[in-house]
Amino acid sequence: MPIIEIVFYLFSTVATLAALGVITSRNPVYSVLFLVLAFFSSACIWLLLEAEFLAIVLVLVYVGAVMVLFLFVVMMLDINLTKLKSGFASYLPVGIMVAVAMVAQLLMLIWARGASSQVLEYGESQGSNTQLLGEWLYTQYLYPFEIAGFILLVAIVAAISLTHRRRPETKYQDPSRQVQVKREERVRLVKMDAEKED
Amino acid sequence: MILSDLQLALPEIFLAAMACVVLVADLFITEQRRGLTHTLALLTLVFAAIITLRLMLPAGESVLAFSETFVRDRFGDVMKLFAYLVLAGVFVYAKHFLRAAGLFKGEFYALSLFALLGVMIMVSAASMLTVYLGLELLALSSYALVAINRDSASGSEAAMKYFILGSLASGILLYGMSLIYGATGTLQLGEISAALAGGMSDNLMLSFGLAFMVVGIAFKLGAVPFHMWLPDVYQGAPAAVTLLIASLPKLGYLALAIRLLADGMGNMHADWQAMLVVLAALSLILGNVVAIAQTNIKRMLAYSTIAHVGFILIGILAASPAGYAAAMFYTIVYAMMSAGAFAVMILLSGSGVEAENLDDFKGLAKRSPWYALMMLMIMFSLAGIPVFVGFFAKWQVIAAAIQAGFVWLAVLAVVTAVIGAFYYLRVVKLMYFDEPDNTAPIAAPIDFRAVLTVNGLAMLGLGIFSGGLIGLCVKAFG
Amino acid sequence: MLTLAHFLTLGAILFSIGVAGIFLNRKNIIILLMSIELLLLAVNMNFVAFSRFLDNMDGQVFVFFILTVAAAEAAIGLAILVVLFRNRQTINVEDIEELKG
Amino acid sequence: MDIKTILLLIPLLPLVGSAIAGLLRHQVGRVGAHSITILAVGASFALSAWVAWQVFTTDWQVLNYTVYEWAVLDGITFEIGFLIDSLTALMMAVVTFVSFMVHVYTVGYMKDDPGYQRFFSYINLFTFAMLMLVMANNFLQLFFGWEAVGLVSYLLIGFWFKKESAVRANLKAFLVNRAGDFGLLLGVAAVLMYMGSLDYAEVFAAAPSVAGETMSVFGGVEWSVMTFICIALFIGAMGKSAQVPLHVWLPDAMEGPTPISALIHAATMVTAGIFMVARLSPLYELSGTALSFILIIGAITALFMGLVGIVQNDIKRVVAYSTLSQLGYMTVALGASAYSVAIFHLMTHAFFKALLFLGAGSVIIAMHHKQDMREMGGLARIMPITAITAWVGSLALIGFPFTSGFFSKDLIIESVKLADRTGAGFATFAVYAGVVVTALYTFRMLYLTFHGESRADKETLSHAQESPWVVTVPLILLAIPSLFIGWLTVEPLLFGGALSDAINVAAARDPLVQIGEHFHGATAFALHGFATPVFWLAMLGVAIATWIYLFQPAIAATLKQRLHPVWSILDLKYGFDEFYQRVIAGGGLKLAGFFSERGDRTLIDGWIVHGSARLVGAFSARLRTVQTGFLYHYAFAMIIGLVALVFAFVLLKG
Amino acid sequence: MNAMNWPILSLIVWLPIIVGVVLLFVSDARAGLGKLIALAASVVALLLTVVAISGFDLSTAAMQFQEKTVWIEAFSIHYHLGVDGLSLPLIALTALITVIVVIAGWAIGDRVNQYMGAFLILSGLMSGMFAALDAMLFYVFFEAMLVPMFLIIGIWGGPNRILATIKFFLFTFFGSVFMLVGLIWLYLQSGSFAVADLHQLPLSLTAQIWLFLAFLIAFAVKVPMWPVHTWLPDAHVEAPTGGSVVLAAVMLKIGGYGLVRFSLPIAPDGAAALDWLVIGLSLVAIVYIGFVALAQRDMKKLIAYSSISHMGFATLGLFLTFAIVQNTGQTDGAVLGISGAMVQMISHGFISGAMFLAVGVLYDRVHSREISAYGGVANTMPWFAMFAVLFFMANSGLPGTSGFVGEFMVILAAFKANFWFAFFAAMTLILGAAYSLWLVKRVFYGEVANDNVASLSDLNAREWTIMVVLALFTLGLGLWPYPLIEMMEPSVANLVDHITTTKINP
Repeated sequence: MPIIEIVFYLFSTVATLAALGVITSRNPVYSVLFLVLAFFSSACIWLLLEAEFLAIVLVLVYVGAVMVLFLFVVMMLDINLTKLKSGFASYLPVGIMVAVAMVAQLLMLIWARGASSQVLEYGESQGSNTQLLGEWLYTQYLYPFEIAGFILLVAIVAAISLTHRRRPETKYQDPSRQVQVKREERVRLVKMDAEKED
Repeated sequence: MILSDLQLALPEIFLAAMACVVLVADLFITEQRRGLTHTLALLTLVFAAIITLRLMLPAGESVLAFSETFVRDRFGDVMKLFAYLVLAGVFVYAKHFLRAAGLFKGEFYALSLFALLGVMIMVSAASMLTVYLGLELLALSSYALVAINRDSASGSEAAMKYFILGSLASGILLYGMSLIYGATGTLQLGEISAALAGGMSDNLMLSFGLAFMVVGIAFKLGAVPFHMWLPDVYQGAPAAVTLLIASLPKLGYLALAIRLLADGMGNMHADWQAMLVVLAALSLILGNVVAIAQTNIKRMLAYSTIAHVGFILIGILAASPAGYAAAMFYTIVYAMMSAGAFAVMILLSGSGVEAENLDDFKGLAKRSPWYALMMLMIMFSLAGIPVFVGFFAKWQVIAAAIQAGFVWLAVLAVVTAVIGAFYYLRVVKLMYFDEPDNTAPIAAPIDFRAVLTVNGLAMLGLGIFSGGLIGLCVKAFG
Repeated sequence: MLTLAHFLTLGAILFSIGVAGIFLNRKNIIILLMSIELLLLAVNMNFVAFSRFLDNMDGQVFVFFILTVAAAEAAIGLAILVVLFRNRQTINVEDIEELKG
Repeated sequence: MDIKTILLLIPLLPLVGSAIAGLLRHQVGRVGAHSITILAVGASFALSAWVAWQVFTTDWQVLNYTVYEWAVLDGITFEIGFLIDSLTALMMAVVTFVSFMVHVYTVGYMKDDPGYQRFFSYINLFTFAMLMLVMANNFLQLFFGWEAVGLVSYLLIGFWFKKESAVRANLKAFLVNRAGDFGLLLGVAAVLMYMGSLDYAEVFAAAPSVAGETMSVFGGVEWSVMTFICIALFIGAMGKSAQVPLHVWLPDAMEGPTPISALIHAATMVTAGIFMVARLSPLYELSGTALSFILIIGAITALFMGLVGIVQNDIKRVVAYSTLSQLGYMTVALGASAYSVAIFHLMTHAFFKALLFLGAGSVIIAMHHKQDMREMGGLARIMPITAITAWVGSLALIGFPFTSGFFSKDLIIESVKLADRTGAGFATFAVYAGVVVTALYTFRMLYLTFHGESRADKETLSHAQESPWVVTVPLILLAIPSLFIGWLTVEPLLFGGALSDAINVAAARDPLVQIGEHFHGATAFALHGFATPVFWLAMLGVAIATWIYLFQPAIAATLKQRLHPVWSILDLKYGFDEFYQRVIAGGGLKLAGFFSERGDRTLIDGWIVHGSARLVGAFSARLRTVQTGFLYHYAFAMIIGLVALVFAFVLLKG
Repeated sequence: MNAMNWPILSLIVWLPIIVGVVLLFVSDARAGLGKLIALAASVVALLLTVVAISGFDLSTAAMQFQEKTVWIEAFSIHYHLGVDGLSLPLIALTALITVIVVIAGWAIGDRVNQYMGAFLILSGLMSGMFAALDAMLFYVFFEAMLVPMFLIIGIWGGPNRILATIKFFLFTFFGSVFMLVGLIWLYLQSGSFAVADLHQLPLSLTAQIWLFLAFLIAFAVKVPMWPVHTWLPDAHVEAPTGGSVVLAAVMLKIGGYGLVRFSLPIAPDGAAALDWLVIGLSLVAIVYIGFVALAQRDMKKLIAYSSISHMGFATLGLFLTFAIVQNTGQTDGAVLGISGAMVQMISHGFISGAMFLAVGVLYDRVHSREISAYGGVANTMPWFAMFAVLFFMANSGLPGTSGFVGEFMVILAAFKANFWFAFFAAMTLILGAAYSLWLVKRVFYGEVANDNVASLSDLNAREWTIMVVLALFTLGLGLWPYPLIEMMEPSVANLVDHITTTKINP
């Protein structure tokens, strides 16, 4: 069994188990960590598929940013675990059946049709994946790229406007007041007579 | 070349820019002068409308841009114009409420404008990618808007449900897209349909992708059994936001359906027709039946939305220009009707407290005959009674269904419409036949009254002179 | 040897787990948010695989955008979560059922 | 003034009079009302008399013309038109004369009734309706007049609408008549279908060609069209002319202002049926079956209604039942296709029955509206004129030779004997027996009222006196024709063929022809009358009456004991009323209640209509519980939906 | 072939509607003014119909006074009005009844202007419905009139008005949606909504049967035919007097008119195949409902049921044609039946309207509709009693009143079709008389029943006018139906020719 396959099976198993861990573990912190693991191993699998840039981005963005955000929130909300009812929905068997049914359907789809005939082999690499992606992004996909920007903007605006609370003790600046500030408020002319020495 | 592209996308660009302007400008506006933000937002819409009108393409012509991720056609332009119109109305209606509820903030306007942008992007998307991005832009803004009242428990609950299920739905949609991409090797809708025309429409992977995509679309529209978020969100969100998400996004989601199913998968219409028939039938039945049991006006209207979605789906599944036109007409009209209905609800909700219960409509005819009359017309229009415009929407859809050979579906539709008429009548009954509980006078700013009046009379006017709008929609599809 | 099917299978499994996570889960909502991330991951897996086997860049581009959106989604989701917690002092899925009927 | 105008005036004058007296009652006042109406009916009497004179004396061409077209469609012309021949002329004269008498008499009788003007309006209207009926030249107008007299009789019987009994009686009368009209209408419909017209002349012309045809009503059963038409039409006649079993309304009709409405019914309205059959003789001649039917019905009525008359104590009810029995005689005559005899008896009967009614009325006035003969007796001394006229009337009624009644009744019996058709035997027996019965109840009435010891209480008796002239004069005026009209008219009318232009029976079947062979003038006929069994039978009746009620009043009581079962049957009038009241009316109402409650309210409205509404409501309440509010349920629903879609539309398909 | 060069029909339709809409916004303060405007408008509309009748060409069956302009060109829907001998009398009836209702509503206290407005709008819509020659236009008017009626019953109605009015609305709405589907299907077949085109459109038998059923549901509910009649008694009982009058006098006719204008000519073969159904239901209505009426204790309910029973004659007459052809092999009598049905509808308009007004007269004084609450009314209201007796006699089909004409013709025609049809139809002679006159007996005759009755005052001038007008029409039509029948005859004859020739495409 060539090394590639070993790698694939290894990481995919890890990814799957990690994913299961995410949804089963009681402690959200563990879940987050499992998720990180899942992402990480997927990233590795992407490397097999020669999507280096995306693999890196996945690690950087998720493991580096998103997951941290998750952890942060989990900590911030300090949910005491005892309060959490453990276990799954009462219709667990049914639920699992449905889930299994879905997997079954998907696997049928995948293995029934030509997908299994397309073998993964490596030719000589056609330039840098990163560069290629970059070129596409800024030519073909200029328009979507801009939209993505706005999506992020919306995310920012939303996140701030939802969570940002004005606590009395915290100091903050009020741009509207800054703009409308008057001279008197800025400069105070203090008059004092010169000292005289004696 | 790229310049002409920019020019084609001018409305979107302008709107995006102005959204940012509003966002920033709002920082420099004090509470007292918040009105400026409002005005600015309205002006934005007005100018966007002017630009769109100026750049309007002749009917039947469609132009691709940005390396075929963007398309401009008559359908898109008309939809955009009505999107501006609806949003403008929403702004006017909402202002009253926002002030009262202390939500009169710039974010509302900014986010609404971004939502509009999302709608516009979907409306003129030529690639699954742009469709997806537009969808997310709209969705994310909506999530945020639903939760905009940070101190409302139900608001945040609604937002959470909306968010989770919405993301699940877009996940499913994406999975479908991935399969279709895998099968056709392209994201561009035109190329997809070309590929399908190339006789690979038997491909199982396509069918799978299609099924997943249909589920995504059905969720966004709120079709049974993917509707469950809808009543909770309508009820939980602040009235102004409910007003928004009940009207504007429908236009976008119709475009979503048209672009993906008609433009992209048109050659597989046999497949998605079959799926939509089931969804439509279920929506018609459940929506109309469950609405009867509601006592909360928001929930009632939510279920009525589900029922109307059933009608829209019928229009789409006819898979004919006439059908699409019918669906388009229906959606536009529906957006107006539901905006008007929620407006009256806002009108009744005094300072802060929302008039959520049907009983708040008691004796409205005595308290203020005029608004009662407007509401009456809106209700009868929703019920689909001639000469109100809602009727013409319904019958076009029915005609499309019959033409497509779904007579039984048409019959089901009209019968459920009769069931549905009951709860609209109940509102009229409350307004006209019952005595008011509280006789507090109903006050509303002049602009609100003006728009509501126009909105109400439009139900009648568009009905009596429905030829124009119908013609517009029919032309939009060649 | 590895085929496209292997990768799709992995995607499918991840997707299903994500979905199951959403409708089987009765614990706190954060898990739901994570399940959504799993969904998107699965989708990405598909796109990457397809793009590799079709030798076509569009898939990877799409993935790039999905990642962006996912990040934004996460942000908003968590923001809503925070608001919810402030109002309800709980993020237990079972306690969030005021709106119904 | 040309003839058509005159003919138009005859019915219209009473109509106008009625309208004035009714609508302008306050303006014209009591005097105005009665003078106008009497003038109107008097004028129309004069004119009809003149017309009759013309018809019977000059060689009159039958006048048959359209007044106006009522409607024209589908190739049929519905019209209002007049057919003036001897029959019509005779009827017009009789009708207008009798109502004229009634008008005069009413002035006295209704003197102090608040509804004075209204009453005159009614009787005037009645005259109009009756005239339209007899002058009709088509079935539409016949039906119109038919129902119109029904309406007026309804109004007259219910004239004292305060009296519960009165308003019950008028409802009953109208409904029973409607039952008859039901048949009449079907008959008319059949006529139109098979003869393509409603005009008498055209129908008579077309009739022979239809005679053979049959219609299948109960699937297989084939009926002769003619028989069906004739019987259906006759059912109408049974209603109007109070033939068993549709006779029940007539005695109750006495609830109206006693003698007047009673008289109107007795002398005119009830004869409508007889008139109609005579008028349609060309049709009836084509259906022996129908004639037998008529014969039997008539015989039953003649005999059994007379029997009931014997046990009545209310003076005017006695007269009423005698009317029924006499109508039976007329019907029998019709059944024996001696139509003109029927008409003849109709005429004579009109006079002497009118006389009897008015006499009864006069008595009732004297007794202060007491009508029970057991509280009368010996009135002859107090009111001689009334008594004498009553005797005249009674003799005519029992058919004492030379009186008008004798001629008509004798000829009826003769013709029945000659009739050879099913039921003739029974009819013959009935009419003979009827003679005895008639004599019996008539003289019983005479004796109980005018002779023997007075059983009235002193107080009443002290005020009792002869009636005023407005009452007695009509009595006298009617007494004269009651005596002589028969003797005068029998020859020309029956054997002179005066009615031949209206009634033509094949000589072979016409009893009159055979009777005519040995008829040598009225006088001879009357003299021969003393030798006939009829006369002796009558005398037998008289003897019994005299014996029991004049000499041995005690016997009456003992007989009552002895024959109690018979007596009670008669007293119950054979239980017709009971039957109709209990079964028809009661049953109908029960059925109505059942339909209304169970059928409409419970089944259709309750279960189907509201039931479906409730169903939807329940369904809705059930369905909304699906919306649990739990996120994972929502998600689960979505996924199930997804899986189902994929399964149904992808895997099953591909 | 427009005899006049000005849009007289549009005027008849829109004048009341526009005035009515204006009236909706006149405040109660100006009640007097509002009433006068309403009266003026209704009278003008009536005069316009008179003008139309005077200009009507009796010789032809063709549509007259036609007006046609494009309405929705995308679906070739036209604003197309026109009248023939079948619709013009009904329009005239509508106009007349409107005037009467306006006068009758004079004393309404609460929101009188809106009341008048609603009625004017209603009448305009109904006229439009009768005049519409475009199926879509017809349907729009047909449905739109539910709205004002819904409000009239709901706002000015009796204690249980809400149930009644919602029942009324949903019932009718339910019926009509099937027609909508049918019409659209037809449009997709023929590419036109013009009634004339639909008449000519050849159709397979199955198609015709389905269409016929779809239309039948719609019109049967309106007529109403047994067993979809139960909305009517409730609606009548709860509606204000004016509402009952319009409902009985005009609205019920819409069903009959629809059958004549749509069901028969569009699906003649379907009608021929299913005439047994309609005839059966009609006979059930005549007999069964006649009995039901007999059991009513509420005057309005009784009249309502009698209306159903009488409309049974209309539906019966309309569908005799096929049976006649089957039975006699020729069409003689078909015209008689259909004309009879039409006359019956017009006459029932007068009579039922009059009877409801009579009940209204009593209700205004005593505020009870229970028969048992009355007795001996004739003592205190002699003139009123006179009219009442006249109208109830007319209701029981007395010759000389309009009530007789239609029933007579229909029975004559029915006999040609089948003896038993005529037999059961003729039962109305007895049943009709029974329930009408029994009511009269219980309400008007006998001793004065109670103080209410004792304190009754006879008709006032306003009521006199109404009663006299209706009485004149009732008698006039009864004594001389000639003009009306002459007006209808060509159209009816044409209709008979049309429906007796098959439309099944070869």
